[in-house]
Amino acid sequence: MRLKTFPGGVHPHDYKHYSASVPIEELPLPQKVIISLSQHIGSPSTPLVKVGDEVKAGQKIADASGFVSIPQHASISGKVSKIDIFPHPSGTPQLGIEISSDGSDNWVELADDPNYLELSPQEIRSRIAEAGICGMGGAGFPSVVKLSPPEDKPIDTVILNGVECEPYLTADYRLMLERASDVIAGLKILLKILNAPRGIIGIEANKPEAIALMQKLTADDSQISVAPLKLQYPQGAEKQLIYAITRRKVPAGGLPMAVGAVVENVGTAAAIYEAVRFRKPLVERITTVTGSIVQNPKNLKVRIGTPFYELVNFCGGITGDIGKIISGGPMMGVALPSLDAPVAKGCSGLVLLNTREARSIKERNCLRCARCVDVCPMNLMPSLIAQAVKGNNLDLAVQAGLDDCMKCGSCAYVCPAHIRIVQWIDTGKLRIAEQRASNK
Amino acid sequence: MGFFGQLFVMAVSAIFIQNFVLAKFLGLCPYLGVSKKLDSAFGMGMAVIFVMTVASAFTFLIDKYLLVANGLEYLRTLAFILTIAALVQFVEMVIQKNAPALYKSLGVYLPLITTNCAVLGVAILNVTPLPDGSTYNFLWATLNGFLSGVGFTFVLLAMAGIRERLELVDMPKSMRGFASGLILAGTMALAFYGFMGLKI
Amino acid sequence: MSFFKELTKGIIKENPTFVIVLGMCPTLATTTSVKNAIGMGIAATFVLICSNIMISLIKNITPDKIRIPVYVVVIAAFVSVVDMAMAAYLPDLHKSLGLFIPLIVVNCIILGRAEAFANKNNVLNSMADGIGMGLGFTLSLSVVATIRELLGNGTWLDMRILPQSYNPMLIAILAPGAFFTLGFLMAAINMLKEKR
Amino acid sequence: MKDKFIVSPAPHLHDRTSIPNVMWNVVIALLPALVFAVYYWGWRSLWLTLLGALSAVLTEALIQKLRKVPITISDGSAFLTGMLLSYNISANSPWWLPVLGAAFAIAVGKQVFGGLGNNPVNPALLGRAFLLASWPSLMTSGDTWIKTLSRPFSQASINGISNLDLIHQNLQTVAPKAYDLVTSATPLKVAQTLRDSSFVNTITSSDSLNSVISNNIFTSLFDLGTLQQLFWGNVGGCIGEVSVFALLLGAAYLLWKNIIEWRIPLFYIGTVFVLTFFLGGIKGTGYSLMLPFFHIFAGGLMLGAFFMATDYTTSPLTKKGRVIYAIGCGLMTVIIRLWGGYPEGVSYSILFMNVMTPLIDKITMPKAFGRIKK
Amino acid sequence: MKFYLKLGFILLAFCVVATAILAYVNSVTKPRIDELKRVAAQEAMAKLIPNAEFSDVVIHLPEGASTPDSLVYYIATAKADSTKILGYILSAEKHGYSSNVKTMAAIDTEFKLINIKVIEQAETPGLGANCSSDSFAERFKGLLPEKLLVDKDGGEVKAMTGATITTRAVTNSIRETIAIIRKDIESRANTLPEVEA
Repeated sequence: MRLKTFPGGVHPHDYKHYSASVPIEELPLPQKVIISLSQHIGSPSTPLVKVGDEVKAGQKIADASGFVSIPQHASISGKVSKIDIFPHPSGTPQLGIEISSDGSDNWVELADDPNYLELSPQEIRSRIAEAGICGMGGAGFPSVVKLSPPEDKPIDTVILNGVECEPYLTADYRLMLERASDVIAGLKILLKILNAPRGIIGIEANKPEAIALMQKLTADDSQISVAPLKLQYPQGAEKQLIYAITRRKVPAGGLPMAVGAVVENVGTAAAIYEAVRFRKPLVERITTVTGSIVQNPKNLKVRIGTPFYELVNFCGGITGDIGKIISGGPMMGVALPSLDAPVAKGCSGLVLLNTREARSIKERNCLRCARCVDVCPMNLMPSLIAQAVKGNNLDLAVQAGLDDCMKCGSCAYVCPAHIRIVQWIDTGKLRIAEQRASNK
Repeated sequence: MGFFGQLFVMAVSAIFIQNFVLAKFLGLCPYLGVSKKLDSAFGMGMAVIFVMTVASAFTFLIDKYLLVANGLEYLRTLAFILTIAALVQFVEMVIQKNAPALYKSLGVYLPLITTNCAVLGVAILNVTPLPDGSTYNFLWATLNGFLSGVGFTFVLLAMAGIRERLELVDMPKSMRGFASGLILAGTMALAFYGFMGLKI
Repeated sequence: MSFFKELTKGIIKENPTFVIVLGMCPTLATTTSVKNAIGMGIAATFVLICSNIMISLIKNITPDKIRIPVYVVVIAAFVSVVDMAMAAYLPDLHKSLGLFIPLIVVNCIILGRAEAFANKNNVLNSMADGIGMGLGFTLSLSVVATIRELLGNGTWLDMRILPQSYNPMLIAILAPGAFFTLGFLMAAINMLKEKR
Repeated sequence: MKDKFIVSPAPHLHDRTSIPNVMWNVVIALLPALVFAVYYWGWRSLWLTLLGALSAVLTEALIQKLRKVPITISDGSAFLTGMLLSYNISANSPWWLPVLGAAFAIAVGKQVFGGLGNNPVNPALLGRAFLLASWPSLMTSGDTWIKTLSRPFSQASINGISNLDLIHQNLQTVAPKAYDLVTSATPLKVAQTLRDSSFVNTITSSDSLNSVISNNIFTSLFDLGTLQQLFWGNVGGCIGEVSVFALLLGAAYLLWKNIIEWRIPLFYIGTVFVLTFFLGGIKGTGYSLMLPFFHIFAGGLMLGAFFMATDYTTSPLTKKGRVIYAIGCGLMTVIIRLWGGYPEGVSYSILFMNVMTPLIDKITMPKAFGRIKK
Repeated sequence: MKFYLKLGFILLAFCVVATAILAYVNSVTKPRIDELKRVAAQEAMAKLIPNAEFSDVVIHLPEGASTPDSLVYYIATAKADSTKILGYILSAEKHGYSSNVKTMAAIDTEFKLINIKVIEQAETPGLGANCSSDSFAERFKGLLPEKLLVDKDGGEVKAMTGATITTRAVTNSIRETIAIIRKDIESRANTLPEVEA
């Protein structure tokens, strides 16, 4: 069978062998956690605690500050020791709440509600909102917003994103293997809220065990199916995934709901299940710690807010010089200046590259080889955008597709001249934003 | 050869073989001056096509019924340039009044056309005997004006396309502007050399 | 003293071809040989001087509205005179310059000088400007023609300079060569300007 | 320890391609043709090729040194340009021809515009056009083409005319001068001359027997023996035109290495094939499938379609654009070959389409995924 | 309105003055230009056949056969003896490589080429353009019309290196023109003495 896919894209080596076969391990309680107030897209959460307050694990310590925002919860029990600007996995330091552990892991009370599927959609939504759930694949879009489409936009397809197309990362893969039933339960909740007739779990073809398991577990469910997808980056990008599975094109600047689809990460689905059934807030996630210089690459279940160095230490430390610390996958992740940043809700992995892997090659002139044009999943002309931004011709950059770029990095990956196309596009986006702001 | 056969021959010749700019060195100032941007090149090209067509028609009639008929061939230069200047002025006024949008995009180029030697050039060539001793009639003179204008616009657009691309890259300082424009013109002239000696 | 200043500026400082970049068509079309170049230069110089003088004379009686048409008439008249005179007394040169003699009318140098100089200055200075610009134009044409004739034919003013065994680089006297030669001269001048 | 890490924007992975990698691979792909050229025409082919490449590299280094910019000769692009330029001249050329041509190609075709990636047209082809315009007699006249050596493949034929009896017994008596031409020029030149109406007239006007002969010569150009000749090599032509086989070998390597894309060569050669099938004959010969095969095998089409039209910098960015570009190349090639003043039109047609590339790019600018087409 | 009338008058005045000047210059130069043209043609012919006087003959060609419906050639008679025909001058023309090549050719009464002169051409400099040279004319001297073919076409005219097309244009145009006027001359050969008598 020909696997489903989208036009464009690249085929990077996946490097998943480091951690793919390592079962999820739970990281011991950290000494302290830093709960960032900006772990999602939207306005930062508003703190509810002050320095010196005692908190329990799972206690809400910051509230949503608007519709597109989420509350935050303490991931360990202890004392609020600091509210300050802390390093952040996005690279830009953000306001956060530091909690020093009291070592007891004392939780707020959770209540099992086995009849959760009989709740009204409104009730389910409020439980999801209360649990502070946002997209766990990286972007961090507040889930409840996605799950509240306007009346005139009926949703007919819910897609679970188990693609994990980023090289190195295996967190979603292990989650699908070890907590498959949670994931499916989460999907059923989504179908119920949205009153959608079908749910599809998209998984890339390099995870045959996950595909087989999911197929087995959903075999007797007529609503849910599994879609094996071609190994191709960025298969997991929302618009590409929707196109690969449904052949629908999300209009530029629009949301998936415009074509009747909602996409959630498999991890998010599992978290939604826990939130709806047990009212458990999102305070832990699976994160892959990997790379050629990590002693024992692992998939870890970690409390949100645990500093990265704890993770690395638990994996046995490093075996060589670190060249680059990447929060997220190597294609779209952020290179960090240190290991001090904490795990956030969207942190799917921590990749350490050695100095050779991280070496940067000098930018040369664009050859116009058009490889970037061929691979661009958004059908843009990346080289032209980069040149236009360099040459300060923003109109041309917009014509070539500056506004539509989602920065998947496929172009820069294949560029034989090693042009930092994504960086130029970033610069262009900043400049055009300035220009538009000043025109207003 | 029928009408369309002749038309085809004339078109191929005007655009590829005997291109005004690349082979006859006419209209170089706008070719080098108004080829920095495709949009403006397009505007200029359209204006030139229009003026060359109309000027060919007018000057041909003036030459035949006013000058040659009265043995006044020596007034050609004077009569033609006045006709063209007046024509350009007139066109400018008409467009300005009746098609303000078009005027906005073409207006700036119109005065420049008076001194575009391609226009005077085609007017004079139209009334000059051809190598085989014959001369154009009114229809062919007008068509010649039109097609020569198309040939001019064609290379102007190609040039503008290349220069727009070169705007984005890092050219040596001394090569910017006219210098690289001329080298590009030479390159294009060489590229058009393949059509030399084309038998159609 | 200003007469002398106006006379010399056209040669280098405000050279019409290389510095002001006007009159490209004849510069490229008539420089296949030094003889043609000088002929063209002199013809243009003559028109330039005459029209400059004439325009500076009539500048006060010409209404502003019809300034350009009047100038064009003046210039066209002188060009026609040159055309006829050349046909009568220098038939060979007239033939090889061909179409480009009547086209002096639209040579931007001449109308440009009329607009930029002659209609603001007195007769004497305008004449000096005409002579200077004309000389500058002739000089530039000769420089381009020298390179082209030498490379493309091995001769200068029809005198053989390079040895018979030199296999002439024909492109120099063809259309592309004209563009390349002028382009590189421009670049050289840009480089000199930068250094200064 | 903190500040040592590299903090650069994503992506943090890169595939293994690089400019030197691409350029040197093309050089490798060109080597089989050189081997064949040396085999048929002797070591001079190699020396001329090396001279061209060396001249290109030196010119590039010199200009970059004068401009005080980094010297990039190691990326192989200048070497490649020089090599391709030399492939476009006859193995009998004087030594200074590739030297001047390559220097011109690099200086005017490339460095004037700021070097690699900025050149508006293919520098090697510009160099060739420069040589052709400057020294046409050296570049085109029959005397400079090397007469074929007696190598295994050539024993039964002379420059594409494989029916020796035909030539010796008939043509020599009918038109001795024409016989000279047939034996000294490139196959395409022969085809052009034969098609030229005045030539055909001279023979056909005398009597009907001779008209049959001229038709025979024309059709024998396209028989299987000729195609074999062209395929293996050993016909008059430029160094790089030596053998279709050698060029296809290199092309296959480039396609396998994913360095060139199939669209341009396919549509280019395809267009020439289709058009020459319908338009290539002379009066009275009718259609023949040999004719288009002759046209795609003869001359520089293989070299041009696989190695020059595919030049990244001067071909369009989009797939659609590349198809338009390739069809344009094919169309121009056929027009020049059949009606032009030159027997061969490959280089000029590519140069012409290079000039058109920015316009093609402009009209084929893609609409972003999810944007509605206007 | 009055203002525009005034402008019109001024412009008109300039035109009138300019026209007057040009008319004067023209009156001076025109006779000279015409004379030059005549002399040039005479000289060209005199160069081809010295010591002769020329009289023109117009042949009317059958309609529709070719674009010009008539053709002019000149009979050259000896200056000393006007009954003695030295030869004929014809002008031939054909498209060469990049331009029309116009040639003047002189043939003797046996139709053998005495000399040729290319009068007008704009062929490639250094190649086809060399057809204006005397050495090119040498290639034609003494050839009979039957041999008037470029060597590559089986004739005896040696083609210029790299400019076969130009050579062919000159050769073929002369051959074809001779073929046309030949009939006229042959029919005239019988009648001419009678006319003179």
